[in-house]
Amino acid sequence: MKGTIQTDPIDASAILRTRNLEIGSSVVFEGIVRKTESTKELAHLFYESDEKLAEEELNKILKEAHTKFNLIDAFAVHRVGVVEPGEVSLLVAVYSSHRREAFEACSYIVEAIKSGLPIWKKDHFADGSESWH
Amino acid sequence: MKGTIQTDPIDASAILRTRNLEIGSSVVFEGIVRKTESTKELAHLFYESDEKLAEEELNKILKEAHTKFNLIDAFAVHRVGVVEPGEVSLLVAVYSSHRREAFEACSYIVEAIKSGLPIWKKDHFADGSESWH
Amino acid sequence: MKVHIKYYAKYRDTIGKREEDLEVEEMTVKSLLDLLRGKYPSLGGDKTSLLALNNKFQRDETKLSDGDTVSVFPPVSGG
Amino acid sequence: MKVHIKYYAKYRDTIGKREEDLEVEEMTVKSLLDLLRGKYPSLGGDKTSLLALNNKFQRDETKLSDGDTVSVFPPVSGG
Repeated sequence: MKGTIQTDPIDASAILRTRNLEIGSSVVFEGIVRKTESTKELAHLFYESDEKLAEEELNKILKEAHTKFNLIDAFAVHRVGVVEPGEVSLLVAVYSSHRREAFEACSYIVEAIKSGLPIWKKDHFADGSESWH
Repeated sequence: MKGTIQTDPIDASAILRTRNLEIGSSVVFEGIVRKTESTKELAHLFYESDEKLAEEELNKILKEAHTKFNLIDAFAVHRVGVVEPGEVSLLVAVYSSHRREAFEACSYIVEAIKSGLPIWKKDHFADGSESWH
Repeated sequence: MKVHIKYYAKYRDTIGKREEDLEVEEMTVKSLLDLLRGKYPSLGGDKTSLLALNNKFQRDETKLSDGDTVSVFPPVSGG
Repeated sequence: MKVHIKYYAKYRDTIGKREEDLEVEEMTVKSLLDLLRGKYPSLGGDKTSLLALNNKFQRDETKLSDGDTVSVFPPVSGG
């Protein structure tokens, strides 16, 4: 079980390799930067974070979900810094014996990250303008 | 959008490569054969199917979900024949602008497959016994 | 009239054959399933057996015609 | 007593500084946020600003001590 905040691109294959033979279901969420935000063309996103705090919070969220949904394992990676359209900014992977728990836990972790992880997003538009979310 | 029934192992990376720049969320489910079934050690599973019928039904399910959840794209692959513990028997990938639709659609497709796809599973246990589900 | 019946998965094992021809009266696919449940008690327990008529799923009152192929499936268990 | 305040993300941009030292009375972290909202109207609109006290998240009635560092964050928007 591991939550990571990183500037490097997310290598999903490295994260998703971890398996054991009691896993019956895996659910993986990827949040991807879209080319269009509020009808304007995006150049890129910039994610700002207090990385130490964010990583601590992220691991707290994973631990809660692990207990609540009786998971076998869970991973989450959130990028910070510049992220281009088409790139993954957030990956959450959940491993469980059963599919319902896997779906619920993955969705729970994603929502907890969206509402509680100290990370902030700034749109950098193609026309040069900027805007914090 | 494509549903496939195949005996070959599932190459997730080939399926998950497909993307466009309006996709904001992807949710991928993998059903994996466990080593233990009903407390007995499994040698492997055997999936029997009427492949033509099953593929037709699978594509019908994807099409329904595409409309119902306003998806950008969706893929599903179900294996038939012998599948070993640790191997993926079912992969469902859903692409959407928004995360809630992606989670709901992926779960909907998995449940529809479990309850309506003409595929039957036989446990082959390590002790040589067999049992249809 | 004559219809051709195909059995799948556990039905093939419990009935002990993969297919057979049956001489039947005019009836619906649903009635045929009832007839088969009488003939083969091992089919009886499953409420949700699936039927295909000439390779198309069928769960309604469609009438059988001479020469039809009916596939009889146990409840699904994929995934 | 003196506390050190750090501003993050859009707060840093709208307030126009990254950090500052402030001389304050004895108060809770919650009261400090109210004080900062008075001083910087641009903070006022956000109901769910987050605070960290000496690098630990803090949303309660903890009292400030001399030399504390308080981090002020806008509502989160990650993912």
